Amino acid sequence: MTKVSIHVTLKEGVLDPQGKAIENSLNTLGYEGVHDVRVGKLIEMFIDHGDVETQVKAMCDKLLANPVIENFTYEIEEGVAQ
Amino acid sequence: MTKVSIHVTLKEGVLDPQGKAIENSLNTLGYEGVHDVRVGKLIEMFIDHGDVETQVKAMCDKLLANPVIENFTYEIEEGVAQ
Amino acid sequence: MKFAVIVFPGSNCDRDMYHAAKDALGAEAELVWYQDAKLEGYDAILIPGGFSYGDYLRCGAIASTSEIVTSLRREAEKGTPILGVCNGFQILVESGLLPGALIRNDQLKFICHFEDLIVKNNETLFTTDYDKDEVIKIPVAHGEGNYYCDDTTLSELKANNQIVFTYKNNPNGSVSDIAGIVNKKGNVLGMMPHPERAAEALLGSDDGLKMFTSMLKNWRDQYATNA
Amino acid sequence: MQQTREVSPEMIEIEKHYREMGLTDEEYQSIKRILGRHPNFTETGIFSVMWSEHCSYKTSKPLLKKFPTEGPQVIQGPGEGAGIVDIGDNQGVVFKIESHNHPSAVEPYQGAATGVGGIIRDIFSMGARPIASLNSLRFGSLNNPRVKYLFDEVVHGISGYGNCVGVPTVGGEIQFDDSYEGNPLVNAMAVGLIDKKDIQQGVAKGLGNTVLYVGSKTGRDGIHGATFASEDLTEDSESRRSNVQVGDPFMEKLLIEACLEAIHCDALVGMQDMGAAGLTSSASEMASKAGMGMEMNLDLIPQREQNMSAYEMMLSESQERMLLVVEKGREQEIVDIFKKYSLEAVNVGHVTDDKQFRLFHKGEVVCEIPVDALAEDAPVYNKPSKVPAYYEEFQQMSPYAPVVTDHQGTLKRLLQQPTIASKEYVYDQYDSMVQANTVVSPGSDAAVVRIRDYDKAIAMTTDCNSRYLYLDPFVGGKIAVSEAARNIYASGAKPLAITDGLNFGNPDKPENFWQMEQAVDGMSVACLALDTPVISGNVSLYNESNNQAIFPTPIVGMVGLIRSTKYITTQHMKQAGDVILVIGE
Ligand SMILES: Nc1ncnc2c1ncn2[C@@H]1O[C@H](COP(=O)(O)OP(=O)(O)O)[C@@H](O)[C@H]1O
Repeated sequence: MTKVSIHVTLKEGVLDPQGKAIENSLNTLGYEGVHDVRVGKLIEMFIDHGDVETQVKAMCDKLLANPVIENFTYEIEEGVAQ
Repeated sequence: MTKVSIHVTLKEGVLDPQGKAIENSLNTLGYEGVHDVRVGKLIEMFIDHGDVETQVKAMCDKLLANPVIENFTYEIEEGVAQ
Repeated sequence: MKFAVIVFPGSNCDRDMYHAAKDALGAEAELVWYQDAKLEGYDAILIPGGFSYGDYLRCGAIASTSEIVTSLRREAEKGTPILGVCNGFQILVESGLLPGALIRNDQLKFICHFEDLIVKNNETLFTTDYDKDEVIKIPVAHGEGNYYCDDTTLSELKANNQIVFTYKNNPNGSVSDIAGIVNKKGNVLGMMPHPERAAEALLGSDDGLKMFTSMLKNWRDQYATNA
Repeated sequence: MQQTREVSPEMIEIEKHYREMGLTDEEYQSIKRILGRHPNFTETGIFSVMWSEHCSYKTSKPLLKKFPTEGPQVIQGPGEGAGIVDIGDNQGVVFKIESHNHPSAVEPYQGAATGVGGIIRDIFSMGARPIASLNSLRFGSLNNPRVKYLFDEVVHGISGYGNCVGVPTVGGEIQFDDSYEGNPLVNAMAVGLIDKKDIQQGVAKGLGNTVLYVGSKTGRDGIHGATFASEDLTEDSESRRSNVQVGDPFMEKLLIEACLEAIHCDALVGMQDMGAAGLTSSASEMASKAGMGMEMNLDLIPQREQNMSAYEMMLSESQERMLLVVEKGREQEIVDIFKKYSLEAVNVGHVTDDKQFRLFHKGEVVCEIPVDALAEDAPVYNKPSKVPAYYEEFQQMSPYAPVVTDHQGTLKRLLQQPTIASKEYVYDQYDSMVQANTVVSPGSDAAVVRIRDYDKAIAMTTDCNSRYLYLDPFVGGKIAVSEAARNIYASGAKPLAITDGLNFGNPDKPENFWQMEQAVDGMSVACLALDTPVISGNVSLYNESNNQAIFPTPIVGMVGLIRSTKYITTQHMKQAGDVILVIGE
């Protein structure tokens, strides 16, 4: 079984209101050195068969990331027990 | 400058309706080998000063993760240019 | 005139759309379940608001991968008028039928109240019954209605007069106060505010009804020309 | 995987493990008498939840009997999932309120969200389309950061769930007071519309009929709290997992549509949602109500986690699940309806005529209990009551009349009180207009929703000023009902009936029980006077933190009928120069 972790992040230039809000809260809580907070998604899954990399790329293109606003990267770990 | 990437994931046993909906959709799109999809958050930030690890742990405990239903892990990369 | 209202799993303004077309306008309307995938034979297609697939992943993303969107594309090319409201707008941008994206409201909250919209383009199939720059009262109800597009797209939208509605007081952070846009061809309109909730004075405003009357009138005109 | 360690039947008695499940020594002994043997682990758990206050109303039953529950307008009084009143034209409105206090104190977003989901299921399981929801919230002081977090997340939870399922949230109320600091209150009310002919009952009638399970899979959600003997493999696994119930409003929306389609298929015999005590209460209540028994094979229950025990499945509070009883041989008709919505309807058992509640798991009988013992034979307690010292003290005081010199300043200060200030911040986050029937949205006295295709509308409100109830629960109870009625009248409606959410402290303290008695008496007097019988309600006791009870908070949810939409009235000033009249003393 193969475990896949996909990181979906907002493109540079796209406003990230959630990241901004978290940054403000952290600054208020006293973490003043924190900046450029960005929030993305981490999508984890298991894939049983087939060419994993090809599938992952296609899934990201078709559904998991929106190319207008998002980028994606992924990590594949072969032979992971669930 | 230090770059920090925080992964916030749902604890085991907690229902992940979003993961389930994505899984169904991927299966329908023909990716039948995909299962156990779970969705978490990826929070990226830069920290300028102080003991980064101590700060990151405290921020996660206080704000970034909800200890009742979420776990967190983090990666710290020193000296990253933004 | 016969309207189709597409119903996705999780759509929740489908009946509201249906009643606006049928009761408030007095036209024919049918609810079309997304698996029934056939969209031929309708004079206009309405994609209602709601939370298709729970708005999971991204609003409208999962719905935009369904079979019926293929038929929708075909109808869009044919020139059939297509109106997507709220989640319907999100589905249209996710499927690429309209440019840009809809992201979280800048204040990170769901908002529900009446807003003043300005009719920027009253020459579309959907807006001829309005005056140019007319201010109309239509409710919004969304958590992710913050319209985003890059600068190139924005200049194109402006150059082609594709911005149909703007907010008088931008409630969600949308670029250039955009509340609704139309495709280049002019037959696919997406907007966040809900005209179907403003189709009867009893509910606080009937300013939305003119969108439906415009569609009807333009259909009749076209019918007369073709006949 | 975490699994529940199961103690042998004898050890449950010897080591008194039943106590940790919430059963008293006497209750345990009567269970032994009913069964004529030691109950096993699963059976003890099943009794403990069915005989809990939440399911059996064992302490509040004697009080609830005092409420007036009848009237020509009442179609369905207390007892079913929700009550129903007549609004003419062969239509009824269905409504009920439900508390989700403790889950919301632990995980406010999910606690509030699942509270909304639960009460909406009560409505559509009666066969009604949910047309509105309201809520009633109590928090400590907003100056406390934890309280602020609870408040924000509860509101997000209500909007996150309610907006997604497409039921407009049209009203509610919020009060801030220190007495709720450690124990916030989250009560949700839902209102549905039904054609009388479509009214469903949660009954398992007909020998041999099939029991179908529909909706989300069963996980270990919500059991941990009740479980004493859960043995975790390691500390690490404990911190890695959670038993909090998470709501899936998308699933709920599909269930609403599928269930409302299924009621038009006459193969459907009965339907009930799995609320508190999930499978246990829905299955046993449906069988008991029909005078029948039920057998289920737990191996067939759709499970989300591995190695679930019978005990865990029966006590799970996983959300968005329904139990249906269907005519034998016609299962496919119902299965097909659910399939359209990508929902699985699974055959998990059948109706028997031996009045036993019998469960199989891995080839063994894991439970065999006379079904009436669960649903009807729960003990009833008449708790002692005592007038609290504070009350007697207050009664000695002479009335205080404030002297106001700076009227404008006083008014400003009053309006700054969070309890009195505008709640727009809250209700702007709720979709109050979906379904396109909302005539009066939040911000006026009562919310008004028109009934499509008829020239009529219904008005609804939730009210309770718990400070009055603390000072004098009898008078305060009358005031709560009267305030609700005034809000209804002021909207142009005639009040029809109420649902009540009784939130109190620990009833084992005689002073708290006295508050309950008095409040119920006061409310009953007002209900009789205003002809608004109680048609449904909910009881939430043990609302305490640091041994300090909340103010007595019996929330009144009232619904009224507006005979024509032209009578709809709002509270806002209409135009300059209009005359202002004050009516009353
Ligand atoms: N939790 C809430 N959810 C929705 N609406 C609310 C909530 N709290 C207050 N409201 C709305 O705000 C308005 C004013 O509420 P409230 O301050 O309780 O007024 P009143 O004292 O007149 O009942 C009402 O329309 C009420 O429905």
